Amino acid sequence: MIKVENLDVVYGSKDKSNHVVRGVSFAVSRGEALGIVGESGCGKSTVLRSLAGLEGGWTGSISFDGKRVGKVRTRDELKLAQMVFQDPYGSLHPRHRIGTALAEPIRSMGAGDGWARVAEALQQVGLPVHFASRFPHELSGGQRQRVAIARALILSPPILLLDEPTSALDVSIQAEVLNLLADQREERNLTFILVSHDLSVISHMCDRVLVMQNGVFVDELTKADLQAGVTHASYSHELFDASFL
Amino acid sequence: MSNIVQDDAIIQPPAIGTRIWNSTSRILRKLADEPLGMVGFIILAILVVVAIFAPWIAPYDPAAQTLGDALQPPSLAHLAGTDEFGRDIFSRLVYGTRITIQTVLSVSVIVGPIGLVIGVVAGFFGGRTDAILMRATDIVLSFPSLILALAFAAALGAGLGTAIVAISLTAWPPIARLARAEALVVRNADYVAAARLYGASPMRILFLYIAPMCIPSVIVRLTLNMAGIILTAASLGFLGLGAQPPLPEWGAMISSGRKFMLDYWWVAVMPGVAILLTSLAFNIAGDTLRDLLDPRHARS
Amino acid sequence: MKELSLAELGRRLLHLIVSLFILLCVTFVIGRVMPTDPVGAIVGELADPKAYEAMRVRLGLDLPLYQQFFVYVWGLLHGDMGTAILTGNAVTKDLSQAFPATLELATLAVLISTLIGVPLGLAAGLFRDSAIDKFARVFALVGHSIPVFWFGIVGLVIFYAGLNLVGGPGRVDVFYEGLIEPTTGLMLVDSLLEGETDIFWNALSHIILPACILAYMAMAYITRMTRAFTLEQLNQDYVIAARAKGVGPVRTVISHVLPNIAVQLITVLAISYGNLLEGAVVTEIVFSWPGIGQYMTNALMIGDMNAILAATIIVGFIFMLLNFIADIAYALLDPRTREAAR
Amino acid sequence: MPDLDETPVLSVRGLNVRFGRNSIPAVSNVSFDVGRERIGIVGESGSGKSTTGRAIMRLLPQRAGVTAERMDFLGSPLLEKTERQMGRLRGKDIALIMQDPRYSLNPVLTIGKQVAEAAKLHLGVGGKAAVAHARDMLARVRINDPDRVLSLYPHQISGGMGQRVMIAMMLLARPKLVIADEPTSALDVSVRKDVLTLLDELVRENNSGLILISHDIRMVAAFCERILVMYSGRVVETLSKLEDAAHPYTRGLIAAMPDPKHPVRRLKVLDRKSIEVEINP
Amino acid sequence: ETPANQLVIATSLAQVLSLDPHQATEAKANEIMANLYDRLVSTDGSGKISPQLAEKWEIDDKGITFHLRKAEFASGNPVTSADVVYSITRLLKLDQAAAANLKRVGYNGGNVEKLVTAPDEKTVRIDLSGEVTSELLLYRLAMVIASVVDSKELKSHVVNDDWGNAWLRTNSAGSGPFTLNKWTPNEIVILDASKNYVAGPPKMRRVIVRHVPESQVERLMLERGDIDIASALTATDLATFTGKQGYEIQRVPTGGFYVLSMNASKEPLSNPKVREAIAYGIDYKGMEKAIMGPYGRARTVPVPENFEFAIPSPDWKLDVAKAKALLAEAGYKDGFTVNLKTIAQTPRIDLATAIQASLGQIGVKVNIMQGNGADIIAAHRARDFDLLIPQTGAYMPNVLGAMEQFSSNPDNSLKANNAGNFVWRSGWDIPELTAITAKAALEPDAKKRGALYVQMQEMFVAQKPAVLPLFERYEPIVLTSRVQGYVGHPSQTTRLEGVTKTDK
Ligand SMILES: Nc1ncnc2c1ncn2[C@@H]1O[C@H](COP(=O)(O)OP(=O)(O)OP(=O)(O)O)[C@@H](O)[C@H]1O
Ligand SMILES: Nc1ncnc2c1ncn2[C@@H]1O[C@H](COP(=O)(O)OP(=O)(O)OP(=O)(O)O)[C@@H](O)[C@H]1O
Ligand SMILES: [Mg+2]
Ligand SMILES: [Mg+2]
Repeated sequence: MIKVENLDVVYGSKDKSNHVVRGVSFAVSRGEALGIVGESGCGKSTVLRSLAGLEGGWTGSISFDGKRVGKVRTRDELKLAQMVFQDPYGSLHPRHRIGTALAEPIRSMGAGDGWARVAEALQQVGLPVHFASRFPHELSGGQRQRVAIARALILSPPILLLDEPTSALDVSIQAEVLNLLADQREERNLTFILVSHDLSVISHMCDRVLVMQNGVFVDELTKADLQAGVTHASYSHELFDASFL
Repeated sequence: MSNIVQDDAIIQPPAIGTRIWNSTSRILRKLADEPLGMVGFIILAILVVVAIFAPWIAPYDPAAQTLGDALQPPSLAHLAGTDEFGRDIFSRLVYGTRITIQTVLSVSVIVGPIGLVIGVVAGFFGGRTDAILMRATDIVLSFPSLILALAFAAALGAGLGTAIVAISLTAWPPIARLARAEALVVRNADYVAAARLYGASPMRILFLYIAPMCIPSVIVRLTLNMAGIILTAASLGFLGLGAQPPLPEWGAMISSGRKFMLDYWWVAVMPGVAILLTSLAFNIAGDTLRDLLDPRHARS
Repeated sequence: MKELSLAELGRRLLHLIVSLFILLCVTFVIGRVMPTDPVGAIVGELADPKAYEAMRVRLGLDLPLYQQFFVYVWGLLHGDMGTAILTGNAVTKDLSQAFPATLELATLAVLISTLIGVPLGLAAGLFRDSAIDKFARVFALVGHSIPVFWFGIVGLVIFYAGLNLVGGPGRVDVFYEGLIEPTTGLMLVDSLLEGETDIFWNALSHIILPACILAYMAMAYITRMTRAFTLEQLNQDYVIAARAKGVGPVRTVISHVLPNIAVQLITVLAISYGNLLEGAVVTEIVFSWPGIGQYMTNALMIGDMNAILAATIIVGFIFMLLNFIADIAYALLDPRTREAAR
Repeated sequence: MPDLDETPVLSVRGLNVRFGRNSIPAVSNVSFDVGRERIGIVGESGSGKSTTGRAIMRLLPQRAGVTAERMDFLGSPLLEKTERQMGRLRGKDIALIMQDPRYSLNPVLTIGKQVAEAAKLHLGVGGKAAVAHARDMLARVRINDPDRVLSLYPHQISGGMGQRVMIAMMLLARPKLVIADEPTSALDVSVRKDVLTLLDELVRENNSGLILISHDIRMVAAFCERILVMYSGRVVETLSKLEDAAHPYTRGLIAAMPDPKHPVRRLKVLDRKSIEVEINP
Repeated sequence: ETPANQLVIATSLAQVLSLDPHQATEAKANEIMANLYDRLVSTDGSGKISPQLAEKWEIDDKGITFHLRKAEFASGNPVTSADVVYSITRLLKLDQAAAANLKRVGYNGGNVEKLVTAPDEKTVRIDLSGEVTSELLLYRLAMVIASVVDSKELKSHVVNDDWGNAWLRTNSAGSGPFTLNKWTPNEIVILDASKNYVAGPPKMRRVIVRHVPESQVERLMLERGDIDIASALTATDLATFTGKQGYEIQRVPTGGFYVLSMNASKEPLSNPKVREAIAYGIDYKGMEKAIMGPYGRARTVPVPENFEFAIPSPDWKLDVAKAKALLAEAGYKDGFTVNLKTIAQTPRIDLATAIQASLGQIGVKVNIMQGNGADIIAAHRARDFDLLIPQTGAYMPNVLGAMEQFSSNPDNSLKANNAGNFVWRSGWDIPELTAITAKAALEPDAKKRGALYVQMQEMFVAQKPAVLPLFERYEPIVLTSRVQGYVGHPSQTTRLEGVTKTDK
């Protein structure tokens, strides 16, 4: 479903360049959930943003569903992959009502005014329909993250890119959101890439985990590895240790 | 929370009227906690009322000269005295509110959108667009503003209209900078990234996502600017380049009244007090609005 | 916040120069299309058309606009800003007299407003909603709301005519005029250099009122900004950490908050200073202060383009330079951007 | 000089905190004692953990109404102290370590200045001696090159190092009570453990009391002898072992955390209705 | 307190653009230059010609022969007839506004060398041009424009054939009682006593003329004793010094007028009926009382009332009914709208406001456009106005001196572009009046001339002037009683050599 080869991202100009992602390659098959862990600043988000098309400066190749996509995406390419961001407070426009936020993707794609789909979308993520007339600040973090997920799903993308979708949330609410994501994945046969620094979340959600350090993948762990606590690199060992103290 | 409410109500965006009503009443409620701010808004409200009903409030024609009655001190017949042409100063002050409000509103209506659009476009598109627009802004900003206004008044001929254009010409850069700063923050917000992801066009993002976020601070800034506009207009009036006689522009009134300051204090003091009160009211109102609307200044 | 490297410095310098050039073009065009009549101003009301035309040619006003511009820029590059119609002097010479007068006034004003405004703003921020805060707020707002010319006249009536506390208009009493050789052009400095203490005190008594009035105007802005910055900082975690460490509230403000807002304050002060340099026009008129504001206004009145252009360029340049310096100070003072400069 | 006295360092009874005039209390009726031990406070976001910590330090804004039947530090009531007396206490006898070193260190002062300031304030030493103390303390928190670090600015050091500096600064005067408000949640997973062990070690060495505030119930359980579980301003349960958890809220919290060693298909979700019923029958 | 040996004068120097006597014509500049330079002859307060550099002169029907007295320039050079010839030549060759007064009577750059000669070192001969009588020529030679400059000194400052103009604008080279120490435009003029003055250095070591544009400020300075003489005070400020202990008011007549110029080259002001209606639509008395005060006296004939041969003002006064009737007759029953341009200066801006109000009553709507001097003068020169308020001055104390500029317009065509001519600017075509004026200038017989003068004035009124005089102009000044010997001169050429001051 997703194939990435030799992805390189460099920030900054010649004199002060910052090589953030260094030639990573990976593939994700349809319906699979891939996790990426790593310490802060190692380039996880950058990989995800490059996949989504939010980053302009990458080199290498990215293909969705066998088709190569470029740096500037067409509407059809955008429909293939949507993203959910880390901060539920920042990912909804503070002056758009929830209904508007959910209708916007459809309007932006030029597919009608979108209001018809709002109720359904809200129900799918377990929110009451009357929330459509609320503003984001009238919602809790978890509820916002649900809206963000609903918004990402409203265009029915086969791929969902999740950048630490729960790290700003409480454990209890995190559980709700993780359950919701798992349900949606099952229902729609979604392909996930989930980025997090929390190994326990990753191992709960993912079939396979890539461990990232300084812009490269240093380890790859399967679900079984995680359960057994098996690691193949010293860095992932350290990470594993620290996560479950 | 996860239980799904079966709600088949048809979802409609709420009417614009309700929205405006809601936010105004919210602001009004907050205002109640700010006595000083309340005073500012009340003064402004009075000013607007006076401007609208000027013909009913003013006891005399503001331009009617009675040379025999020149320079009478305040009395029951002339609440604020008369000027050197025997005109009733109170009536002139009352009519002057119209000029003041007209000036302030015209400048704001010109400057607000221009500043907003320039700032937002610069902030959002960044790169070369930003560099060019900001260079222009810097240059206008580094112009001595009163001098530019003077030059402009000299070029177009003195008059209220010229004064408005001249003030507008130098009043937009701070707004543009503010809007840009705001836009720079907003454009990096996740909801803008999300909008790009679902294919919103740059124009859509600019006007539906970024501009609305910049409007409150622009409004606050405009309100604060209004005091400055009044003072600049008064300075132009003082230099004889603002509203032309017999228009009862306050600055011009001071300007001609200052010739009598030592012996007939009311001729210059009355309009001075009017300007002071009005610009004070605008300043207080702007300050309060900022406290209310701008999260950075809000009480934690 | 941008980091400051040599390349960045160069880039900004380039920007400065480009901005100046555009400023020059814009001023030039505005000045030349302005329908004031410098020729009429020189030859006088009754001159006949031939004399009028001859003067027009002599001033080079018969050339096409772009040629006039080239002539001007050419001169400028050679340090020649032309001759002022009003005075017949080289504009540079006039400015070298007018500018120090404004500089002296503005500098004193900015000093006064900083010395009062910053502490007042800090106190207002620290004791939010207290009496001192309310006082500072009203005090500052009033300063922002008074028409300066009105204030100036009232000030003269009270302090000069009424109380006889200060000197009148002008830089010194008239009969001291012309006794001091302008070395720096700053009357206070020059009189001391020549050991004329009488004149020094006289000059001080003359400058103090306009300086205080300008300072009050500027203080309004400085106080409000200082207060806003302080409040912003007081919400920061490091302030709570300092308090938790046992640092008292006043010391927190002085040794923790102040260094943090210093960089922002510098920008504010630079802006205020710039505004004072250019914005003293009306004050200068009220106080017969022979500064650049008055020079420009007079030049404007008769359409003396060389003088207007030069003064605008100088003021614009100073303004941009101040911003530039503030930017650099910003970068140098803030440790987060400093090391890149080394 | 370790204090071997066994009276509780801090004793709190019926602590209430309210923000604003008529809002619901952020902390209500919280009581607990801290001895020379480590106790943890856990709970979801907004449950009043930080507010409790700051109420003890008396660092809440003036508008906050803090009342308590008793809030005694080493036997003397904290609420009765003047601001000046509190100033002397803070940092010397009670210390607060905050969540994110990036924000809680003053960005424009060098590390040396900030740590030395604590020495000046509480050890009554000046200038050079204060710097020397600061250097020693940095070495104690296992910073390799204290001399260099003294002259660095906060943005020049990593988060883990910053948190160690914070600990050094706060523990320099050997306070009797340390309140650590989420000391590791801003840090990278890999350095969390180091910082926590360091903190633990120093607290033990000084024989002080530690209040560890966190939302990570497992981490708190691993470190603390007792755990207070807070829910909407109230302490719902005090535990010494996770396994003893009886309250549905506590159990819900534990169950909501994914555990790779015991994978489940769906995570348990808090049932807030029944918790509300449990709390206000 | 001002020192006893310095005279401090406060005034408005805003219009002073040059201190070259052969260039500047502005009143304030004249006042200064009159003290830097001597002329061949001067006028006294009553208007009589009196000697200055020429101790005596002989008039014949071809011209005048002047005999110079012994005098030195400030530089120490002796004053010779060559200097006089050089000065008049320079005036005409430089051909600035100042030259207009001689050019009008037939002297110009082309004929000056022929007409002005120096038979010997101490004698100057000026031949008549044929367009002027010798008596009137003497008056013109008494003007500041005919100042004698130090040709030796000046020649060393010539650049680009400018006759030393660039230098002389800001310096002095004369034989007057003072020399120019410093002039900063719009700020200050400092004069120093000249050691070489023929009557010995004057008592005042320095004369300081200070630019104080704000009348109230000036008044404060006067009250505080920071200045000795205040001019350009407003009427109200002046009034406070009337009868006040320690101050003296001098009301110096100028022979000039505040004028309402109407643009007769355009509808509807080209219609004499309309102009007459306007003349009936102005409240002269009310304005005199409320605005002009000591600055002016209502007068609608361009000759001061006290001059010989002056006729009384016509019956123009505020008469709304009559004015409306006149307008209706002219076909403007419902009135019309015009603009009124004026310098933003007291009292002219106040005049404008009052005129606006009273014309409003007769149905003429007036929009005031105020501007700076350069703007307004440019509009005036370009005939780009409907109404405009200029002011005039008189160069000699007789009808011709006051009236000539109101009654002479040789060629009214737009093509003539005679922007230096006051009447031309209003587009008022008056061939007969121009002819009589020229005739009067050449009439040697005093009686006949007087008759012509009366005829000129009557014709002026009959033609419903487009340059309507409103008020005779006075220059009131206030002096502290410490100042002795200051006598204001009607053509603003007051000499300060005799001024002394008491100690306090
Ligand atoms: N727009 C940008 N310009 C320059 N550098 C950037 C930019 N965005 C990110 N970086 C740098 O790229 C590196 C990787 O950033 P990235 O956001 O991908 O990290 P991450 O692994 O997602 O970290 P975290 O866990 O903190 O989110 C960091 O060093 C960051 O400073
Ligand atoms: N300064 C304040 N003004 C008003 N309300 C406040 C203030 N500080 C905290 N609160 C409120 O008090 C309650 C408890 O807040 P507190 O910060 O103690 O929660 P917490 O348990 O520390 O949460 P977190 O895990 O998010 O840090 C919350 O409802 C919060 O909104
Ligand atoms: Mg990230
Ligand atoms: Mg907290």
